[in-house]
Amino acid sequence: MTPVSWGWVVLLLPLAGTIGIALGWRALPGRSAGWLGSVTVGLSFLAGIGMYLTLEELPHEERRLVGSAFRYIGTDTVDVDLAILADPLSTFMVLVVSGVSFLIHVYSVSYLGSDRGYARFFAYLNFFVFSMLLLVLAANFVLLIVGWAFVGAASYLLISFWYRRDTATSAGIKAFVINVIGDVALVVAAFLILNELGTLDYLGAFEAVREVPHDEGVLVATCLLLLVGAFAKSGQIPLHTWLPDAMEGPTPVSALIHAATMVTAGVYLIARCHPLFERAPTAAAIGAVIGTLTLVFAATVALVATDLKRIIAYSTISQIGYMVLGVTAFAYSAGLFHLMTHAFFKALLFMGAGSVVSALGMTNESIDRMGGFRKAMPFTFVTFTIGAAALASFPLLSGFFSKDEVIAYALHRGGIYSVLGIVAYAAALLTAFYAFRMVFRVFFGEPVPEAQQLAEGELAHVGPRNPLTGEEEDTDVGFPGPEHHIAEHSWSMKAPMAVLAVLAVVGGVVAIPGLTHGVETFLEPTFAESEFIADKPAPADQLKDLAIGGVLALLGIAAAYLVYIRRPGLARSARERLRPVHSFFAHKWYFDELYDRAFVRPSRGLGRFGRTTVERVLVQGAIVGGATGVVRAGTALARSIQTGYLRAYALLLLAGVCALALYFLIASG
Amino acid sequence: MGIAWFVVLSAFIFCIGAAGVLTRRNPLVILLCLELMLNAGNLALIAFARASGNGDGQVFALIVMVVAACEVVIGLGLIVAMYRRKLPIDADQMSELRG
Amino acid sequence: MSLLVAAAAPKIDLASLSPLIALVGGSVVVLMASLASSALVQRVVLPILGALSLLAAGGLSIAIWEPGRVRPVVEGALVFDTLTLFLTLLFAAAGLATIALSIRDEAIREAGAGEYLSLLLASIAGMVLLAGATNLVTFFLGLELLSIPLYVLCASLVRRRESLESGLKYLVIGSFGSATLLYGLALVYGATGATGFDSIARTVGARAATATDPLLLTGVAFTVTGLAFKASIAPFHQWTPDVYQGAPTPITTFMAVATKAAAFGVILRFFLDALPDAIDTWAPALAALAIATIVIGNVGAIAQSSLKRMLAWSGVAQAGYLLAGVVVGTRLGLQATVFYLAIYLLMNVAAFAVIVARERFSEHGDDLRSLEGLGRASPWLAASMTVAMLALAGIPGTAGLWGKFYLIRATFEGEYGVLGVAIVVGSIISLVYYLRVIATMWFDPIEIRVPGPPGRQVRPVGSGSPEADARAQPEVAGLAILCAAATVFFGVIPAPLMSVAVEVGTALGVR
Amino acid sequence: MPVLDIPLPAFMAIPFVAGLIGLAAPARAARWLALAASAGAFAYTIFMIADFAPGGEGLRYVTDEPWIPELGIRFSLGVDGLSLFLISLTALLWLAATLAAAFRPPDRLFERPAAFFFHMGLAETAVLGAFLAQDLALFVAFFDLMLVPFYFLIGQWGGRERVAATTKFVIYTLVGSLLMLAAAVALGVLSTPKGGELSFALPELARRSLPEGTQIPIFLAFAAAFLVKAPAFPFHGWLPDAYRATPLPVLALLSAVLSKVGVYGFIRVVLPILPDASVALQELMLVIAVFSILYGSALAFSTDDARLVVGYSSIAQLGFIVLGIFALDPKGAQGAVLQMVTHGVVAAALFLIIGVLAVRAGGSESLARMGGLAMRAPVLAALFLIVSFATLAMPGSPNFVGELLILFGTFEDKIVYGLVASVGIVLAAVYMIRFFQAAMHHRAGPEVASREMGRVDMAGIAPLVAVVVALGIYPQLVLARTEGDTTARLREARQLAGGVPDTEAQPARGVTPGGATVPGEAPIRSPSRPGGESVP
Repeated sequence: MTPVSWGWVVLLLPLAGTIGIALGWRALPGRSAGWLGSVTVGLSFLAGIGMYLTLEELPHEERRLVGSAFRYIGTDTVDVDLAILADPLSTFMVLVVSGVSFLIHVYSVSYLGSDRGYARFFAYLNFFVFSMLLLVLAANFVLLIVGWAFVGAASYLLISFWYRRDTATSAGIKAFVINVIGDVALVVAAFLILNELGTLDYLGAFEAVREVPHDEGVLVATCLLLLVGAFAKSGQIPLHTWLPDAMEGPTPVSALIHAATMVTAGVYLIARCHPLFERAPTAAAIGAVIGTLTLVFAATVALVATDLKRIIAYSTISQIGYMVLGVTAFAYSAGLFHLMTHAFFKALLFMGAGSVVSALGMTNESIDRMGGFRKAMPFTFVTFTIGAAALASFPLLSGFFSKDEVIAYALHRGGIYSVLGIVAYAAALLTAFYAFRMVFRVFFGEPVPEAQQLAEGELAHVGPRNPLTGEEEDTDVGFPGPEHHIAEHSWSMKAPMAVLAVLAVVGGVVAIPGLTHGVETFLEPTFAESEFIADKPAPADQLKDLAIGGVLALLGIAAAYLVYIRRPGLARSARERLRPVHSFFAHKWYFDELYDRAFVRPSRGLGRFGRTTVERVLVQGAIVGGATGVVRAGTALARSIQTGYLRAYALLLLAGVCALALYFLIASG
Repeated sequence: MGIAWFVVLSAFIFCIGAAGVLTRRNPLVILLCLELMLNAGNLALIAFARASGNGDGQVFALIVMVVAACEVVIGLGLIVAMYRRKLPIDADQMSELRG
Repeated sequence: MSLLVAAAAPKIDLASLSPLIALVGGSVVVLMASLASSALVQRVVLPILGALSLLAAGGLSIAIWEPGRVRPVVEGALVFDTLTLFLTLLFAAAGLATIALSIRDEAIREAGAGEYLSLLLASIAGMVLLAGATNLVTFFLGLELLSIPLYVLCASLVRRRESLESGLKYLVIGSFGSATLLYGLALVYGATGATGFDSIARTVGARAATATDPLLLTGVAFTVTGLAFKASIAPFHQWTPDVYQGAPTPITTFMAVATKAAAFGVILRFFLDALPDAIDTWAPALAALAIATIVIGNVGAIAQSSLKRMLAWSGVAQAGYLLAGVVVGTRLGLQATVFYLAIYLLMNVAAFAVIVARERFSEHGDDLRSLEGLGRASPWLAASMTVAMLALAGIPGTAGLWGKFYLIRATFEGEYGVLGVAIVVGSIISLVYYLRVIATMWFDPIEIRVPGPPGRQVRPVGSGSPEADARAQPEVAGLAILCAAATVFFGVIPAPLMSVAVEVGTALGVR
Repeated sequence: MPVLDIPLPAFMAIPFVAGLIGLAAPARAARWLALAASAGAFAYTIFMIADFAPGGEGLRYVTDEPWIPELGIRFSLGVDGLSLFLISLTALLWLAATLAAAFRPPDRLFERPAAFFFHMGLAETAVLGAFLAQDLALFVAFFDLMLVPFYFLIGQWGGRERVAATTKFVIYTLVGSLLMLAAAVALGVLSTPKGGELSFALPELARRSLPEGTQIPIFLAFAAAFLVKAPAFPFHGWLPDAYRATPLPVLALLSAVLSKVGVYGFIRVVLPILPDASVALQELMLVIAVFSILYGSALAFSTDDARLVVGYSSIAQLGFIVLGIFALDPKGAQGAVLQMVTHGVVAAALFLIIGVLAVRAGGSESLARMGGLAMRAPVLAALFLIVSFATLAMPGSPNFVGELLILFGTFEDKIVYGLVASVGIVLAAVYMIRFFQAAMHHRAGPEVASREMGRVDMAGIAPLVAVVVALGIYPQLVLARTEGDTTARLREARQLAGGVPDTEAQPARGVTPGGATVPGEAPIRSPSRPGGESVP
């Protein structure tokens, strides 16, 4: 089988899973829906490996194959096939996506075990995997947009999975709308590409773009639009506001969609379109700046946020900032490498968080209510800490290599990039700090009652509440019932976490500067014609940068230890002293408030204005009312002269005669 | 003497008749005034017949007289019917139908 | 001397005169027969006699139908060309319909069948005379012969005040109009020295001075008034609603369709035969009148609760449409006008037949409310009324559309497109009141904003229930359905009627 | 040659005749007759599609008889790529609506079922006639005729205020239509060359030329008729009342099909016959379109009445279609045609769904009183979800393909309008998701009793959803067949507008009826392409 045919298999398996679950949900007993979903995804991961192997057999320059099913849209100058592209990049993404998805499926099998919406959940989740694979396998921009929108839809459905929570539905609509903004940007970009390069197929467009001069206006605009799309999906400033709210969804969803896979689609897009960006370095630079801005911003917010899942969400935003910096610094392999390692440790972190939150009976996600779970949940503690360490780029863990490679490349590119690299270092310090802030606040310190009970072996039994509004949940729509699902009690949660933990530790070995170049060499065919493929920092510099990164990480961790273990009072006093800064961070830099004032209220107002004023005054008043008014007046007049008096009639008749006679005499001069 | 005088006279008669119809309320008088108007027409016809030298106008006038007579008869008949029904013999009272 | 000239016996073509003879003869015969006072004669024989004479007139006019050729019947006085004959057919049809509607009517009982019918026939004879008149004298004679019997017929419900009032009003205003007309004719005669249309035309055409002679123009103005009055064209329309409402409904029907046809017959002939060369003078004036009529008629009809009154107003509006066909002064306009006259007859007879059927037992009389729930009670009547209303509004599927289509086309080809637009705007306004009728019949009881007259006591013709009533007067229901069916038929297949209209178009010497 | 060849007049008359027979037949039989007739009509349209080779062009099944020679009107019907799918859309939706109406629980709808189905049949015949007509006078006649049955359907079987609503609806729309009548006559008369025969045949009219000064007023009259019917802002005054009063099965047709006849008229009549005016007034039409999009969307997400959400949203959707048409670009026009079909399907589906929702929400159609309906009705929720996504033009849905092409077409020359219009896509996402959530999600409304949809509702809605999905996977099914005739309609206008002549934009495409070579999807460079129209 060719890589392409493997690709079709990869694509269709999860779809089959979705349809199977959607149609057979009544028939599927117990947890079989979950297993069906997991198996299909697992198989598609294996197919992905098949894709990888068959691709490896081919000579370098032949490693980009297009497989087309049939013509999708063909009219006038538009000519788009339903086609997939099998090349190292897509294969890489396929492996990451399907692999992580499989693990999270397995995790969910028991994590949502008692949820009323069990089958629905897995139908959605499989649909998501299908969409994500479509996104990464698409061979042209239209299909990319389709996958792009599908993952948005899936994420919407999963965010508002517990749809009786108003918080969940509003989070869902927010995510959906911002994603649609991204879609629209992509549509416009697609048009510009069609107009400029004459085709919507990747390969054709990338061929054609070679003739376009550097920083040609339209091309820059195109790339900026692509960036808008990417940022909407990847939660970069200014389109990031939906991502923290997206934590309303069940924790596996946060792990899969809003950490490991979907949100990194933007990074994939930029990497995929690198020929365009290399032709429009200005756009790339703007992207890099925004990425860096985002990673700092998110880190600062994560410092002060108290909701466990939201802290992780902000760390995701921040980490994606690193990846964006990487790919816009034309360090594709570095960015994608970080994408991979991030997928491992971030999924892991969320799984752990899910376990902890579940232990609290879903009533609360605030780290203020947590503490001392170390003894009660040893496994969760260990895995979570590994994840945090990797996030903090603790030396020799996966995150350590990937993140610092990104920064190394940025510094190497020089110019503005070196500035950005230094900023990124600063943020790395914060990252290490907030990562371990989580660990210390959740697992150390005085055990909370739930933790004690758990240590004594039984679970707290609290009716589930909405952690935001605190209102009682009605569990019959589907909601983890009274019984809780924590890693310690269920192997199907343990196993994936273990696997991810291992990967988070050793994930880095595939690309140790100067030693291994796994990612780079594998991806090389995709980026072969890149101008920057050869231009990479010397291993020596890389090692130097690695050292700096490691030191910073250790400093951050030490600081967190100091603040939260040694001198617990310190945090509070610091907060007191820096009140304005703190509240600025705590309000997430007031983005939500700004958007509410700038867009949400105006559009509502517009609608109200239209419904009340315009409709009443113009449409019904002026147009309808005006006409009828005239007619009514005419009627009144005609009837008022109809007095019923003979003499009046005779008079009018006479008047008519005179008028006519007069007219005739005048008309004929 | 010129034809103009006849025409002017007929015009006067016509106007008198018209004025009568417009001002009087008694149907009988109104009928009289209508007769005046018709006869104004007759006068004009005969005058013009004289002027143009063919008899058509005179024939016309004769026919008109017959017609006028018929109209008056009908009118009187109606008035009698109204009288029988004790309806007011007043044009302005006959204004049930309006609007 | 001059008298002798006038007395010299003209050549008379009796064969062609036969329709007229049939009518006059019929009128006399009916009057004579009515001396026999047996119920059978009064109830059955007389109507049959009347119908026979009408059928005879119609049959004869078909027999002598001959496109293209203009046959002078009475030299210089009367011509029976296709226009006359076609209108004769319309009059006969209208007469038959009127008789059918009258058989069971109070009016015919009040007035006595003999008088009633012979007056009707006499009036029709007058119409034929008017339609065929090619001479000012015949013109005036026909007009009066048409009107005078109608004055009586309007008042034939002697017991009812409205009937008398309408009779008197019609008489007074009518005579006023005739007097004006007469004076106008006198002036025209004075200006041209001739009474024959052809010689008038020759004089006007020959001496350009005549075309602008104040005497002639004043005369024309007065004549127009007289004609406009008969055709109920604004601002000479005011008698129409009152008279239509007060007169017995069969007579209203007759006036609505026949009088209008006759008036337009003579209008066409007078303007296109006698004054073709003054067209630049009179056409704009008539155009203005047409627009005024369309507007006034339509706005007047809105918010009328009496159906007869509403149809009277709508009749005014329709007169405006028809006038548009005259204004353009082309053959096409002539064709369009006569075509519209024909379908106008169908539409109105259908509508009035339904009104007759209802007012005979509904305590609301001819008020709109008398139609409430008709769709449920007797769907056939309701359907006929619906078709009539839609046709009057010019909705596709009915002949009304093609009538308007034809007229609009004529206006655009005659460079009077503004009239075409006016017609359309008028139809838009007219929807308001036509649809109200339909809604009342089909859509379950809705409140009608306009308060109607107080309910009157009537003796149901049938057992009182609508179906029974419809059954009890089959000729009325049948007539309604027949006309509605014809309207729809010509709506789907208008070609036959149009080809006839085209033949009629050959009548006058228009370009 | 078609598989089975029914002359078009007969095909067109099927529903009407069935209705007539139904009037005579006993009340029970009426609905079965109506169902059979609409099913038959739909089946035949399937044959037509099957018979129409992709990339095909030109009229099929032509009927062309002299009808009213005195007025130069011919009874000429025909099907081409442009009308093909609109016809089958009509037939399909009438089938669905008849189904939905026929098995409704016995309420006031079934006081006079025979009459109801008679009017439905008459309406279908009129709409089909309008789509098939190849003679302007005939088109106008059918265009106005279709109002009559709807007048009765709303007035007799409608909800509150129905009489006022239906009167307003008919008068409002006839204001446009009758002006169009005058304009049509004027067009025929004025375009007749000296001594030439008066003719209303569309191809003939397209051949004859008019000075631009004359074209513009005529264009405005036509535009008025079509925009009122659509409706577009600010001509939608009739919409709120009419939508509230109309019985849902009828409303589905009113919103899904009648609106399309108007915009169809733009492509069929206005562009080819009045090219100069179309170019001269292009900007005006684009402005109206963009306003409709924004305004309709704004209203749609601020109203509480489920019907009006869909109603206002269709103002926006129709705005997109007008935008695509008056972009005067093949892509735009193609997108518009596709959008007509797809919006028709989803709008109808939405109204049928609203019916289902209302039954479960205690008869209320106010969003405030719905909510939580998804709970025990997963199938309903799924279908509703798919339809909502399609309505907001989610990529992967046929509506997306339509709007994509419309936007591409607009960007070509009028990028500003395109950009403003694309805001409408975002707004669409807002109001549709809001609608879906308000109905299906959140806590249950006061009288909400969530239960799965019944077999009949299923039979009405599921096929429509299936069509949406199928077209989403394979939109080319439509595009390949509409392309030839659509682009031909706007060729002249494009050349006037200075656009590239289509001959250059289009590789020449030979048409072989057998479809031996399928030009619609000519093979393009790619290794693994199964030929023909196979869908995996």
